[in-house]
Amino acid sequence: MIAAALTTQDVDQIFVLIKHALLACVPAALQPIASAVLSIIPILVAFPLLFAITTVLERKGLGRMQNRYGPNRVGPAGFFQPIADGIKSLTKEDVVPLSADHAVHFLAPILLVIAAFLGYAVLPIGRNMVLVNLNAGVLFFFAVGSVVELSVFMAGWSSRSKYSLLGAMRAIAQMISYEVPLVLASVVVIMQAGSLSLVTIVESQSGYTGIFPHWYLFTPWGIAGFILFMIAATAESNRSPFDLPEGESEIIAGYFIEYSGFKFALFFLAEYLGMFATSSLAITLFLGGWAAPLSFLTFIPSYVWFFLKLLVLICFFIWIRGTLPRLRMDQLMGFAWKFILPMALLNIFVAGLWRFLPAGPLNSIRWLVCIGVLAAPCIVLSFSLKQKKKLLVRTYHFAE
Amino acid sequence: MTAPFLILAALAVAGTAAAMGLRNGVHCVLALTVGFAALAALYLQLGAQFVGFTQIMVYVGAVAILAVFAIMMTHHPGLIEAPFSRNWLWGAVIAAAVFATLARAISLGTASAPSAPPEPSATVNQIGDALMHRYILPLEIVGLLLTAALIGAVIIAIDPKDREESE
Amino acid sequence: MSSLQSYLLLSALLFSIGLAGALTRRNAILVLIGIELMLNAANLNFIAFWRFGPHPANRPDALTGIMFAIFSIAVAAAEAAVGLAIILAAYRHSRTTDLDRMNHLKG
Amino acid sequence: MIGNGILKGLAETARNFFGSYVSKDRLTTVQYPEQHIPQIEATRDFPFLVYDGADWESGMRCVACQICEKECPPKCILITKSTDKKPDAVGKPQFYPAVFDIDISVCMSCQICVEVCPFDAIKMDVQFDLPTDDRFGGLLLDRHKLAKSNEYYHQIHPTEATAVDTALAAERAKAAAAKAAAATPKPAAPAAPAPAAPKPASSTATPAPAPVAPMPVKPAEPPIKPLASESSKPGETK
Repeated sequence: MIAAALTTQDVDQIFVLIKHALLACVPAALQPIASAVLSIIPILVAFPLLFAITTVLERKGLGRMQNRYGPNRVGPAGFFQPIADGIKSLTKEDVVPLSADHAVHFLAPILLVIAAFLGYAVLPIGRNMVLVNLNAGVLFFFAVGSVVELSVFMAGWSSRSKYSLLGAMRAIAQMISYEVPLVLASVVVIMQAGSLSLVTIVESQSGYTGIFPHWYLFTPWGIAGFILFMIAATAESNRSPFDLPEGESEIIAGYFIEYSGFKFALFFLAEYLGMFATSSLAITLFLGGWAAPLSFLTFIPSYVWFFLKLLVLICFFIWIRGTLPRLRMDQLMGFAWKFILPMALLNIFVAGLWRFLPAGPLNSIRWLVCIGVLAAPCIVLSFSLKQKKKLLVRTYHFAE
Repeated sequence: MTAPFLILAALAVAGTAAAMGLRNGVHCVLALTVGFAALAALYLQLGAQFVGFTQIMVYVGAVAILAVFAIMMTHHPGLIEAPFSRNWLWGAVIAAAVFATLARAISLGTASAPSAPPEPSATVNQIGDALMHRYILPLEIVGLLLTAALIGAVIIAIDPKDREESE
Repeated sequence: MSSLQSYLLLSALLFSIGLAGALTRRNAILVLIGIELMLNAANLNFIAFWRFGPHPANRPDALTGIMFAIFSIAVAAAEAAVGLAIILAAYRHSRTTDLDRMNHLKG
Repeated sequence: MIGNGILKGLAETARNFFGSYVSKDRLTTVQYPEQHIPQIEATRDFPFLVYDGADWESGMRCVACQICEKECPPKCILITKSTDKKPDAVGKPQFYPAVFDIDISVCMSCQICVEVCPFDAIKMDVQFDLPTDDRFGGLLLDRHKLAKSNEYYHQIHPTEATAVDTALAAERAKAAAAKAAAATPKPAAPAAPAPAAPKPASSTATPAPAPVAPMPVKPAEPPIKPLASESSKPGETK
């Protein structure tokens, strides 16, 4: 009976309603604190849970791509593997190198995880489901992201190990290089929406023409910005093919090599949380946030759409990881500064052009102009950056 | 004088004092980031969101990292340096005198200030509008300055040997 | 003590700490950091005055305090970059960042 | 076209991913504890001692000559020569190993012991999953654990075992013929059939009455030397 009485709107807002109902039971003096706790706990539960699911999905998916089964021993089809991993990392000995800088070594993973969680404060997970609707939400997100670099440095430096220091150097160089295009790629959306608040950005994309939504992805600058953003996000979250900071074949695990047990697990958690956060930001900026992809699908709750989109992006990350080999350091830097950065700047120009070109009957011309302005330099750049060095046939003098 | 202000002020003072007092250069910078973060929180406390987040982004994300890299690149493992200058006492005396003067000036000069006027609004939209209209010239000049500083820093910091090789 | 005064006092304290560091430290990088700290103390002044100072609504210069802080942060960033580059170049020349030992110009 | 290679790679991995649910050929993993890859005949990992007949102690071919112990590069073999003699497969009194230990945590599976053994007494096994929770004693195999029957050898390395048996039988027949020619005519016990496992056993089991230890040249020397070379191993100090 109760289920029948619930309208789709109630289902959409069910978490908000539950929170309000719970808040009503708390004395008024404690309500601000209770409200904060009630908002934070779902994030602290949902995203680590997603991390657990992602690890098993990733390992199984990568396995299938490489013609093998993934983990398939623990539980049905191996889906309890993250529980086993969690128990293992919790019960493992916590080894701290003798020469390590103990205080910094201890603080680094904690700071990293805190920074990774802070980013979720401004992400709207569903309709009316955002922790704080900050006026400068996007700026907050990137400001918190820059703390990650510092904690990576702390981890790498305090371990007093050459591998961790090299890994930290690589990670910081890469993160700083790709933070610039990441911000520039999101600037186009800020220009169009006229706000730094992520809630406003989602609302500005929530309309529909016919059955199709008004996502920023469906504009020439939007699609270019999305691609640039995703490339930069892959590098920012140290995912393959930009996983040089932890390149196993060269520096074993990078900046967190001297960590073990639970602290090591914290690094992994923070890395995946960072990936989810940047993916969520991409969803919010370009893919309409929690909005349904087609107008007749709006009866499905908004948070479901958000997590579905997030899962799709995660699967895409896994797919990319299973496909592409790791880049070299100079290729990585060259790609950031010589290709991604100019294209992101050009994209800002195109977004301005789109704004001032007339819509209406000349819409197709507007599309053509924008695509032309984007595509021509893209092709020129990519051909001019192509390595022209011919590889010689390698001969072996002593093998014969 | 509210509790958040006191906590943040204590953090800022402790962080910066540690940054100026510790022996290990990297520890100094890490302590400094604590001070900068506390300052950013103070800006937020004052209602200047944009400046607070910019502070974190620029100082914690960029300046601290730069300083740390510079310290590591100029570090001599064998060299044990005294952290403070020979005539450190003079410096401390001068700083204390400056603080005394400033504190006296503040206590005399701003006694009549209103204790809590209504909070002025500074949304990102307003700041953007102001930057694009009233402050457009300073904005352009700062842009030019930053570009010049970027190129200049690269040219100064590049190793002369590398420069010869690339030419 | 009013709120403005407490912020200004904090700012003066930070400025003095930065000054003490800049005057007493031997490592050039830490001296530069002390100068950054003094700039930050000045920023705190701007923001405090913007918040507590008298400002009638809708005046065009209502945002001057914020603007000054933003530009000051940008200038400080540029200063840090160039300053650290100069220190690196000096280090490459004299193999030290100890300011007491960079005394080749002394007669 | 730029990005063509990336698209091709993505298509390949996608085909692998979805194909793995359709065709079993794409999943090449062997689920190890339950499934095993069929071993090729030349598989080898750790040595074992061959014995003829049913009883491992009396049928052991090893005569404690200690060549393998000396040749072993990582020095993982420890042999203590017996003080008495026992009749071997053909009834000739021989020394036997009172102690024959192989530390397989040290063994590097080089097969040199097999190459140098003049009696075809030590051969390579195929048993590779030897996990144990006792890291000191568990990987130190004594002569009882090492002893495997000739039938087992036939099972794991059929071709090689047949060749060895033929050679052994020929040698024994020759020795018997020489003996017969030299001494009084006496029917040779092993008439050399090719697989030649059960017959020598029956002939060796009976003439057990110990030929009252003649105690040859150097009695007390052997146990000391190997101990000196192997005393650093934790497994053997106890």
